[in-house]
Amino acid sequence: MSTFSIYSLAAILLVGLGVYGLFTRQHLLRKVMALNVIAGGIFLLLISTAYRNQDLFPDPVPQAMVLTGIVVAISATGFALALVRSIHRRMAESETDPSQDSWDQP
Amino acid sequence: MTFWLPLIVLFSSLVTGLVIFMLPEERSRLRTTLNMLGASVKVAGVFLMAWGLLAHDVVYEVRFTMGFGFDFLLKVDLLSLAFVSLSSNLWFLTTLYAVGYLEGSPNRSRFFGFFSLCVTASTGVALAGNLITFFIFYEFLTLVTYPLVVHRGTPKALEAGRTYLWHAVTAGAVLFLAVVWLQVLSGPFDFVPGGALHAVENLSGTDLKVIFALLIIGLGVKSALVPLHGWLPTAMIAPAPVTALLHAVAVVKAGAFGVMRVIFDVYGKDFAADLGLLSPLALVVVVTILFGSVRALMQRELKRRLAYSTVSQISYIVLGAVVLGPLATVGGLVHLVHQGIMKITLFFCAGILSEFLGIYRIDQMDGVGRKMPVTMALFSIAALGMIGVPPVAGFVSKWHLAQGGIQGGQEWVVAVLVVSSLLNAAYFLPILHACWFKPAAMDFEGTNTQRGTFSKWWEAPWTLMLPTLATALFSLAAGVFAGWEWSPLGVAEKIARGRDGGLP
Amino acid sequence: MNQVIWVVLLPFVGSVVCLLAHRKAVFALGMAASLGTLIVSVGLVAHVWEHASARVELGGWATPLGIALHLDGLSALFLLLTAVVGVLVGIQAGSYFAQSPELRAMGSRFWPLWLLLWGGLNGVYLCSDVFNAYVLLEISTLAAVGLTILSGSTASLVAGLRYLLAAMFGSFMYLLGVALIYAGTGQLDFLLLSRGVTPQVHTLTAFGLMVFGLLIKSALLPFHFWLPPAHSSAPAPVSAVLSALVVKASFFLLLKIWFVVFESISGGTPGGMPSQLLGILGSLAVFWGSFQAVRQSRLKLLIAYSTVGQLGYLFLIFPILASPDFQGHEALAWGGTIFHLFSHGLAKASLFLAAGCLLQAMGTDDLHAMRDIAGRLPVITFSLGVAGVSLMGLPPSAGFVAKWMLLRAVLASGQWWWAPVIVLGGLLTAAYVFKILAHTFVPSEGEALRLNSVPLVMTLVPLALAILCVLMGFRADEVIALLPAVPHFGTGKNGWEMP
Amino acid sequence: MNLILLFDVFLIAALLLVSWRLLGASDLFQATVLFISFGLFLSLAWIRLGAPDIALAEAAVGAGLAGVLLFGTFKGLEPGADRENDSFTSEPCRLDPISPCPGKIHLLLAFTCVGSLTTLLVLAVLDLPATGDGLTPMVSQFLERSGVEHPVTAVLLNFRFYDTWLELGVLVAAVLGILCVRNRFDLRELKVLQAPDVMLRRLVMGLAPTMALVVVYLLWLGDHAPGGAFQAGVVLAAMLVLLWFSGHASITGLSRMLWLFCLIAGFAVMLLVAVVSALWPEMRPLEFPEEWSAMIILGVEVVATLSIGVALSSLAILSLGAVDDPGGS
Repeated sequence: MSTFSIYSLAAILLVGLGVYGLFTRQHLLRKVMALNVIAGGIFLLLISTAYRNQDLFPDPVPQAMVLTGIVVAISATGFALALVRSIHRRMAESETDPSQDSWDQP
Repeated sequence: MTFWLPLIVLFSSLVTGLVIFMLPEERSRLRTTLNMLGASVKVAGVFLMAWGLLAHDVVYEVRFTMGFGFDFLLKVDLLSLAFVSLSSNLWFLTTLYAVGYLEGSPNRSRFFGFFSLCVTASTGVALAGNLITFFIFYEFLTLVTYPLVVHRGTPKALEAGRTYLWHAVTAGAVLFLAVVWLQVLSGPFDFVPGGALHAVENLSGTDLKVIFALLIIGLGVKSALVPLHGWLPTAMIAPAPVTALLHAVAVVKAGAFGVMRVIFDVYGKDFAADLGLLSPLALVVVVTILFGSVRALMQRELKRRLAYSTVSQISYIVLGAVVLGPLATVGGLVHLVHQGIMKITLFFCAGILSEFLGIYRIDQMDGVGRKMPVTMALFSIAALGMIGVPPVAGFVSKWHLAQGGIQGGQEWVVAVLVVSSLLNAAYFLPILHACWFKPAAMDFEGTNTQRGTFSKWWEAPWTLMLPTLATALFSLAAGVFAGWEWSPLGVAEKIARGRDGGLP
Repeated sequence: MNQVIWVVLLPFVGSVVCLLAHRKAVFALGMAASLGTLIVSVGLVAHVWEHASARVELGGWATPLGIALHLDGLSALFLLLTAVVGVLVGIQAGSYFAQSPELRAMGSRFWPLWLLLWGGLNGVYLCSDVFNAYVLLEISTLAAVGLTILSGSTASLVAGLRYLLAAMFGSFMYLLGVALIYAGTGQLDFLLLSRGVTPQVHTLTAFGLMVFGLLIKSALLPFHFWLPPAHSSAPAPVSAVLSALVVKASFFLLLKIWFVVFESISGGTPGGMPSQLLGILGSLAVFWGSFQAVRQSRLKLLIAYSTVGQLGYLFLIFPILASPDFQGHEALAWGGTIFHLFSHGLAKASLFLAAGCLLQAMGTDDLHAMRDIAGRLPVITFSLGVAGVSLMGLPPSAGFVAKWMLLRAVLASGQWWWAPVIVLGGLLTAAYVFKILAHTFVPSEGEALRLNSVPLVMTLVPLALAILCVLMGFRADEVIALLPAVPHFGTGKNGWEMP
Repeated sequence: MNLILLFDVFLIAALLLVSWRLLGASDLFQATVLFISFGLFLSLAWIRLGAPDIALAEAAVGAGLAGVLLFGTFKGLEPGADRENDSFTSEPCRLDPISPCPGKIHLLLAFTCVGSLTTLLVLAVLDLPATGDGLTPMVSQFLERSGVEHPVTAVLLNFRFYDTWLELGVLVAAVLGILCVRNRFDLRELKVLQAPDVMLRRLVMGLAPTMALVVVYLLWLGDHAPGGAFQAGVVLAAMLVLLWFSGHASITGLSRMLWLFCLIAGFAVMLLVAVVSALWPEMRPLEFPEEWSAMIILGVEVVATLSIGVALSSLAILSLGAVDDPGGS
């Protein structure tokens, strides 16, 4: 078992866990976490790929890809969490105030 | 000019229609002027084309390559000329009638806009030089007649519109499949008098049979072949000018015209007969003729009876195409024109009756001949023509059809015609008897106030009476002067000569 | 060919400027950027028309190391569609967002996000690098979600979150495919990959994952759940953009991935299962989307479901092109698909904008409230009708040309079983289009609904889109002429003849 | 060797266990804490795999910022929920409140799908070549001409400049999107949920200068060693969030224009580079002359650090800020 293969297998298992969590968990926070676990798995796969060859330095291209990916992932996560919070607040409001049925279009 | 004239004929109503859409509702005088101007330009253009084609053998052709395997082709031959002159002249008259009929009702800009587009579509159907161009206009016709059928917006009208649409759109889809399939098999081709397909090699008979069936289903809905006729009787809910248009000028005619194009100019009558395609179609046609007549007999509403009468009469045209004798071809072709002018007269009269006397049912018509002698006289001429009483036009068609049947050794045609004529008589004569000889069933004076009273001879505004008078006289003249070279019969003979080797 | 980059730069410049500019100037600046992008896009179409495809290596670094932009006929057509719809939607937005202070505030958010989205879309059309495509998809997705929730209503927030989660999952699946393919081949460029990919377990898996991710983003049937709420709850100009353009961008990438990057895999299995599967899912989408559209009683939701149905037709290209007896008919399949994409883009934008006008005039988009609309709002009804005709695929319209070519391609490929899909799909489409139109003819009972006024420009833009859709039906030659460079780009297999 | 293998196995087991628990734990608070430790274990993995650049970014973003965001959102959803509350299942927050909880069939279906997906992926990964250079030779060949010495920075800011630029665009798009969600146009006067305590204020005050130094150091480091705009930006973001959290002056004090300038500066400067290079006749788009590339990259990095810091901290502050929205104005 080379380092590459154990880490890449671990990466795949992380992806699998994340996808399973995404499909089965209902809570929105959990779904966002699951997506982040998937992302972590993919990044791990990329970095273990980069690690395969150590002649000069680890392949910098996957590393750059992961850095870009991390920023993209955190942007989307932040956005999603802001949405979750807003939706939660609106729904709580509409529960206490039945006249304001905000599920309908304005 | 050979390029522009067909386009002028086509665009005269298209431009009129589009301009009318933009007009505000209250500009009725301008709208009428525009309408009549467009109709006149179209009639004049058609006459010019007829003169050029008949006297100088000019070929009018407009061809655009559209870049996905076919050409957009407008081409004038005698058959298209016959149909286009019928539709342009009748459009002129129907427009006049509609102006009077709809006076003061809402949404007239929309109505006349679609009315013009409808005639544009039927002109396109007439001038189409290949199957795909035909299909384009045929579908366009469906789209622009829908708003006319639902014009009143009542639940009944919407229901009728839905029925019409389902029939027409489904048929369109079937036709589309057939057209594309044929194109894939044979490559692009134009209409050729006598048939285009027998010249194409490597076509399998089975494919051609299936395609023929699909084509006939697609076209049969509009031409109201049983059992695809269901939409026609319900569509009579539309205003009278629209029913006139549906039955005599545009929709039903486009279907029958399409069947003739397919049999004469795509397959060729002989080729189709060799493939054994005509006999099954003949069976359908006979059933339609008899079924339509029987159903007409059972109707109590005047317009519904007329509608079922159309179902039966239109099939005479198709009968002309499926009966082998060359004279039958002539009979079918001439009936294309004759049925149009006679049926439109009947609907015009029915419109006048309903609008001014409130008569919708046949049992209300007792004694109406004394109240509206002129209208009912015109109605009687057309009704007698439908039965086939000489010298009105209907006789000429039936005579030729019967002779064609004998010529082709298909004596059953005569029997069918006799039975059908008896049925025609059975549903028209009681009406004539009732309106002329029975005492008045209702107090007409009370109902007459609906739209004001008119003088003794003008029983309705002149815009309504004049078109009715004209079409009735045409139906009479077409029978009386049938022997003239340029009568409908004469033209039909010329058309048939190009398509049927059996004619002298 | 350095000007290629300008279709990406101009919208981005516009976005930055609009973000910083005063609220009153936003529309003028945004339109300036839009028009500039339109001009450059037309220029690029002309370039492809004259010189075939072009390639630019960004930063001067040759491709395995750097990123290249690739312009071919397919990209040029997508650029053109986006630019035309973009400019017209921009005009509409200018007048839509000028009506009240709240809408003006919304407009000042609309423009930066929309131009960012536009730049991202144009980038996708030009991209030639699998990872670059991921970043571009993300920028488009986040901007699109931002636009979806522009109105701030709860329904739109819920729809936006659903959209965001689905799109993120799709992106991650795509990225996983990218990771595998890079691990296997050490390449990221489309062209180099298309030469380097061989059918092995990891490349096949990568292919499957990338396609899977893109299918989620282009809302093919089982993955369509996010689309109708998102497209129906956004403001009208946004819905138009989302339905007409954004889903198409993922489809564009799917075409490139399928036919260019993995040509050796997708082309190596003639009539193979994956392409048939896509065809089946596409057909089911046609039926299911149209069926759902017929059942809706709210106009915008109906139009959104119609998008699900119409997108289904696009996926017929995969089984058709996989057919072994299809030599010489590729142009028909490509032409039909591209025409359908164009006609759907224009018609759907027109429908959504017209629906927006109706929503504003009536205060609701309930179909039953649309009494006597045909008489009182004739221009809007006319646009609805004409755009609907094109969706149905009836002549004279671009939609008809599309159906014609697709049906011919289907019959010519010997896979007749797709023909009923095209025909029946058209019938179902007719059912929902006429469901809309029939309601417009019903006369009002008693007191007529009071209609709010709609600015003239807002009624004319949908009309212009619908008319464009009809006019396009008359010119198919040019579009087909642009296409030959598509499927085998760079390998020199050019020059189809129309059969 | 065996020791390293042991470490690997331990690390992977920890990763899998943590992710399993964080998705499975019934307590959402626990899950949030586990999520932060998941990020930390991932950064350990990055260090182990020779990617210290990413370890830095991951520790700051994956564990730090994402953890703060999740924790803050969790607090926002359940203000009453605290450590003692073990059963956070009373009212699940879902998109579709009507749909029932997943039944057995749903779970089984999901398990089958995920199982086959994972199996396929395992096969694919086992099929991958055990060695492969990727683009390493190309990068080392052109490293000299890139203007920087550290290969990752060279890839990010020269070879794949386009990606990095677009990624800043993604950040901008996300911030604009959140502004829509919060119905805001800027961050002015955005309050913290709970009043900060005095200890924290003092602590942060003392920490801030150190963090600022770290930012500059990381930025400078990026030229030749692991570090650079990303890492520096992330630390800057952490500093800004902490300052805000403890009630000090932070980006919430900036005027709308100034804040927008900072937010968009990185994207705009790279856009400017793109525009200039596209206008320059002899140059490819996004190309810069070799002799200036070090300068340009440094300049871009400085501005990008600022933008990344401001954007990420805006994400956090907008997500965590008190809910009393002022409404659009």
